[in-house]
Amino acid sequence: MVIKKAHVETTDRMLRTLELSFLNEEEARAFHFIPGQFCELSIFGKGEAPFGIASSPTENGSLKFTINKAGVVTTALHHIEEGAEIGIRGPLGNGYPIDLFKGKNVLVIGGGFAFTTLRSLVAYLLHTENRSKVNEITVIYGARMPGLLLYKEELLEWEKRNDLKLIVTVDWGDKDWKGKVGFVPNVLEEVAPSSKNTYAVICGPPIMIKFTFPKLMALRFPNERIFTSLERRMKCGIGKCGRCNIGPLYVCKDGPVFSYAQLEKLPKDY
Amino acid sequence: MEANWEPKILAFLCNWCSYAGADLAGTSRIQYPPNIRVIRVPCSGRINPLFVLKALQGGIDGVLVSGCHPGDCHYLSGNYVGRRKSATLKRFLEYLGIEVGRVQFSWVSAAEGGKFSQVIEEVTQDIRRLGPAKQFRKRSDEFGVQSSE
Amino acid sequence: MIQQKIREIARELLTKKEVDLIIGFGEGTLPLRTTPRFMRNAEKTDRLIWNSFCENNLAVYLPKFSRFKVGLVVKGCDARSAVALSLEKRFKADQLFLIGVPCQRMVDRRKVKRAVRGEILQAREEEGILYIKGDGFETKLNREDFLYSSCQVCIHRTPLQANVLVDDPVEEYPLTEIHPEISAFEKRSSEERWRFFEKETSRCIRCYACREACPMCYCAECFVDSSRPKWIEKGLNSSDLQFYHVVRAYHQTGRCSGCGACERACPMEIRLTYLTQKLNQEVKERFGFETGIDRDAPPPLATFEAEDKQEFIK
Amino acid sequence: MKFKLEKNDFPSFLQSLIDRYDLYAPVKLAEGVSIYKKIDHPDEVDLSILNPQKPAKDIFFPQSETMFRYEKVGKQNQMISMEEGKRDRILFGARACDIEAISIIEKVFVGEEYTDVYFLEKRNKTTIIGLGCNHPLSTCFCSSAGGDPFLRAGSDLFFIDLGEAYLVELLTEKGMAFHKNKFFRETDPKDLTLVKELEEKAFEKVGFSIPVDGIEKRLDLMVENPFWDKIHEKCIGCSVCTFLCPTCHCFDIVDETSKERGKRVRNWDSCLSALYSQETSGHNPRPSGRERMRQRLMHKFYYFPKNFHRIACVGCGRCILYCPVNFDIRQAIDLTSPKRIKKMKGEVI
Repeated sequence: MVIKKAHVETTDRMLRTLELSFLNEEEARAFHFIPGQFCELSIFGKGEAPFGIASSPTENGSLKFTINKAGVVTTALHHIEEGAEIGIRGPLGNGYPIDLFKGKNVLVIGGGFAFTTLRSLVAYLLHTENRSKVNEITVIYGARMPGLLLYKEELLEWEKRNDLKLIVTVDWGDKDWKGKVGFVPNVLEEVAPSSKNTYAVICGPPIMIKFTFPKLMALRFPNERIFTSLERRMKCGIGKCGRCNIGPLYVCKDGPVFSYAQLEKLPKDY
Repeated sequence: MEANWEPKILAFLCNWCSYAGADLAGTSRIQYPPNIRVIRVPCSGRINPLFVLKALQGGIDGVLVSGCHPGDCHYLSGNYVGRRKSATLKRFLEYLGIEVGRVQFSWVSAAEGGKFSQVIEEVTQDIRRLGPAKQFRKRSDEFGVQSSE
Repeated sequence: MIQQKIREIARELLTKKEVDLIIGFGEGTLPLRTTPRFMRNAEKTDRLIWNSFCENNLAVYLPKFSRFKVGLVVKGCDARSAVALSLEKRFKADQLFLIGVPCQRMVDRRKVKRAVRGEILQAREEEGILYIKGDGFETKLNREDFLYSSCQVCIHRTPLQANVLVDDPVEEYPLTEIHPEISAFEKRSSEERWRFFEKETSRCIRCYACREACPMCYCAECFVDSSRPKWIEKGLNSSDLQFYHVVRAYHQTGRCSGCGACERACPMEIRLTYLTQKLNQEVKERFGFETGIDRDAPPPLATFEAEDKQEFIK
Repeated sequence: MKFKLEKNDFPSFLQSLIDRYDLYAPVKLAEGVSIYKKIDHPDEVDLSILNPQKPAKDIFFPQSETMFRYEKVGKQNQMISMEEGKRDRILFGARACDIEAISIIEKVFVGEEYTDVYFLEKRNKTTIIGLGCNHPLSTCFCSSAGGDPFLRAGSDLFFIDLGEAYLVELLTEKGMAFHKNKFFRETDPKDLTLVKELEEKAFEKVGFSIPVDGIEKRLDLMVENPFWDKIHEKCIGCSVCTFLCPTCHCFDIVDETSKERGKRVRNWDSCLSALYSQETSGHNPRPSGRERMRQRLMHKFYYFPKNFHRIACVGCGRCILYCPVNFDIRQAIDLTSPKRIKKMKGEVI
C-alpha cells in the first residue's frame, strides 16, 4: 500500500496517523473488514507489526492506522514519507460483534492510544446506513493529558451531534482544559450508564481494563455483554507462531475482541 | 585474495586527542594511507568490545582504537579503564585465533599529527600483510533477491 | 557427615527464622544428577542431600530472590559467585547466609556415560568409588578419574567466604601449571584455534542455557535480545554464533568464578570453559584479581591502576 | 508389504537414496551430540544415539528459516519467496515419537483457515522412514503419552533392527513406491517372530507409569492453583526443553538486513524466555517464571488438547535428559494428580 497522508496526532509526537491507499482498485475492492480487526504492516528491513485499523469500513478507498512510536517498526513508520510503499497483511482477527449491537445501546469505553479501533467502531455506527440499527451510543474516552487525545477534530464534531453522548476525560488537565478530569473507571462510575439493553466495549491499557471490569459489574452489566479488545505481542497474526494465546484462545485468531464471559475462565495472561 | 584488494580499516578515535591528532595530520598535509574509516567516540573508554566484533562481522579487515595518552584523558580515567578492556579483549581475540595485529591500539595526542600518520601507516601495512579478515565475517550474499543461499 | 550437617544447619536457620528459605540440592530424577531444592519448611530439611553430583551453581537463583533472606548451599565456586554478585549489588550481603561445603569436586556425568556402553540406570558412590548399574551391565569406576575439567583445575575448593563451613577445609591443590588445557590450546596455531572455536560454536542452538545457568548473566536485557541497537541476528548464521559466544564469555571477564555451569548446561556439549578460564587466567596475571576472593576488591574491569601494563599499545 | 534389508547392503541402499533424494538422517556432531542433517555420504548416518538432540521437526520446520528475500532496486522493493529444492526428500531413522510429533505440529500449521506453506511443502515432499525403538531409554514415556516405541502411524516405510538385517515395512502409497527396491529381500517367518519379541520387550520397558490420562480435565481446574507458585522455582528460563521438544512449534519473525538487501526469517522461539511475550510498550502479560512455566505445561497438556484433541507431548524424554537443572516433566505431570495436589500444600518437588 502507499502512504497517502500522514500526520502527527499528539503533542508528545509519539502518535502518528497514516492514511494508506491500495496500489490498485482490485485490491481495494477485495479488502473487506469490520471494526476491531487489525493488519500486519510491514517495512522491509525493519519487520512487521500488528496495528488495529482506525478507519471505518464505511470510509471507502483507504485505511487509517494510528501508530505509537515504541519499537523498531513503529519508529520506521513514524519516519516514513508520504508516497512510500509498505506491505500489509490482513484483515486479521475477529473484530467487534457489530451484529449483536442491533437494536441495543452501545457503551464505548476507551483509554489512550487504544482508541483507534474504537474510533473505527464509532465512525461505523455513526454512518447514515448504520446509525438507525443501534439505539443510544455513549462514548467515554480518556487520555493522560489533553494533548494526548487522538482525533481531536473528530471529537469536536461528535460533541456537536445529538445522537451520541460523548464524555472526554483526562488524567491531568492543563490551564486550557475545560473538560472532565479523572481516570476512566471513575468517570464511568460517575456517569453510571444504564446496563439495560446495553453492550459495553472497552479498549485501553491493561491497567484501565482491569479497573473498568469491576465498575461495569457494579453497574450490573452481564459478562456476556462486556467486550474488550486485547493487545498481545504478535508475530504471525494467524494462530501459528504461538505467543499470543490466553489459555486455548489466540488473541490474533480468536480475538482480539473477547467477551468478559470468555476471559473470566482463562488465566490472566494479558 | 582478490587482485586489487585494499584493506578496510576502522579507526575509533577519541574526540579529544586522537581525532584532533588526525585533524592536525590533515591540516599539516601529512600523507597517510586512505584505508581508514574514522568513527569518533567521546573517549577510548567508550569502546565496547561489541563495536570491534561488529566491525569484523560487517567486513572490516582491521580495527584501530586510539585515545589520549595516560594522564591526558578529558574524563580523567576513561582511557585507563579502556586500557584494561583493550588488554583483555586483544588477548582474548588472539587466543580464539584472530591474528595478532588485526585489532590494534594506540595513544595519539592532539599534537601528534605525525604519530597519527605513522600509526595508520603501520596498521595498514600489518593488515595488508595479514590479508582480508575471515573470522566473524558475514557473507553478504545471503541477502537480497539475487542471493546464492 | 556433610549431608547431615547441611540438614542440621538448614533446619536451625529455618526454625529460628533467620532465613526465609534454603536453596540446596535434592535427589534428582536421573542417575548422576541432583536437582535444586527450595526449602521453606524446617520439617523437610532431611530432603537436602550432598554428593558428587551437586553440579549446579545455586547462586544463579540469588537475583530472583533478592527480596528474601536466603540460606544457600555453596561449593567454593558458588560462594565466589555469590560474593561477586553482592559486589555488583545484586543482593545485599546480609540477606545471604552461605552454608559452605568444602568441595570434593564434582563428577562429570558425561564422562561417566562415555565410559560405559548402554544407558546408566543407577549410580551410587561410596569411598571414592562410583557403582554404576545399567541395562545389562554393572561396573565400578574411580571417582577421581571422572571429575569435571573445571573442577580439576580448581584451586579454591573451600568456600572461605561462607558464614559456616560444614566440614574442615579441604587441602587445596596448587597447580604446577596454571591451566594445562589452556596452555596446550595456546600451543596450537591461530588457524587451528579458530577452527576449534568455529567447530564448537557451530553446534550452538541459541537456547541460551549457558547464559541462564550463569549467576553473573543477570542483565535485564542481554545484548543478543536488544533490538535497538540490534547487535546480532537470532538465527544460526555461524558469524552470529561466534559473536554471541565471544561476547558472552568476554562479559564474564573478572566476574567468572570458573564454576563451569555454562558448559554443563549446554545440551550440545559445546566447550565453553576454555574461553572463560582463559579470561580468568588473563585477569589474574595482568591485574592480580580472582573472582570472589576479596569481598572489597572492585571488579578488575571497573577499575584501573595508572601502572597497568600497556605493552600492546602503540 | 514386508521385506528384509541385509546390513551389508545398508550403505548401498542409503547411497541409492542419496542419488535420488535429499536424504536427512541423524549425524553425529561430537561425542554424544547429534542432529538430523542432510546426508552426502552413507557413512555419516549415525543411529547410535536413540534420539538426536534436535528433533526431526527441524527438517520440516527448521530452527532458522528464510521465508523470503528482498532488495531495494531504485525506489522499488523487490521480493522473492524462498523455494524448496527440486528434489523429493527422505527423512530416515526417526523414532516413532519424533514422527508422531510432526503430525502434532501439522495440526497447527495446516489449519482450516490458514496453511503454513513453508511447512506443508516440506511435508508433502518428504517420505518418512521410521525406525523401531528396540531399546527405549528410562526417560522414555511414549506409551503413556499416546504413542508406542513401534508406532507406525506417520511413517511411510518402517525399519526394525533385527541385528544382522532390517525388517522393512511399506506402509503408505509413498512407501509402496519402494517395493521394487533392488536391495530388499524376502522375509522369513523367523523375522516376524523376532519383531514381535522386540516389540514386547520395548513395550514392557516403556510401560504406562506416567499419569497423563485425564490431565486435561485436571488442569482445567488448576489455572490459579498455588502449584504454579512453586513448580517453576528451579527453572532458569533457558530454552533447552522447548527447542529440543519435538512438538514445540513457536516461532519469531525477524528481518535480517545488509544495506539495501535483506531477508525475512523465522526462528524458533520459546515461551520460557521472558521476552517472548513482552510487548513493545514494556508490558509483559507473563511477567515471571510462574506464568511462563504455566504456559509451557498448560499448553502441552490442556490448551493444545482442547484445540486439537491430543496432548502436545510424545514422551521422548529430551526435556528431562537435557534440562540443566533436572526439571522433570514426568514429575510435573504426576504432581497434578488430585491426591498429590492435596498433599503438597507448600512444597513442590
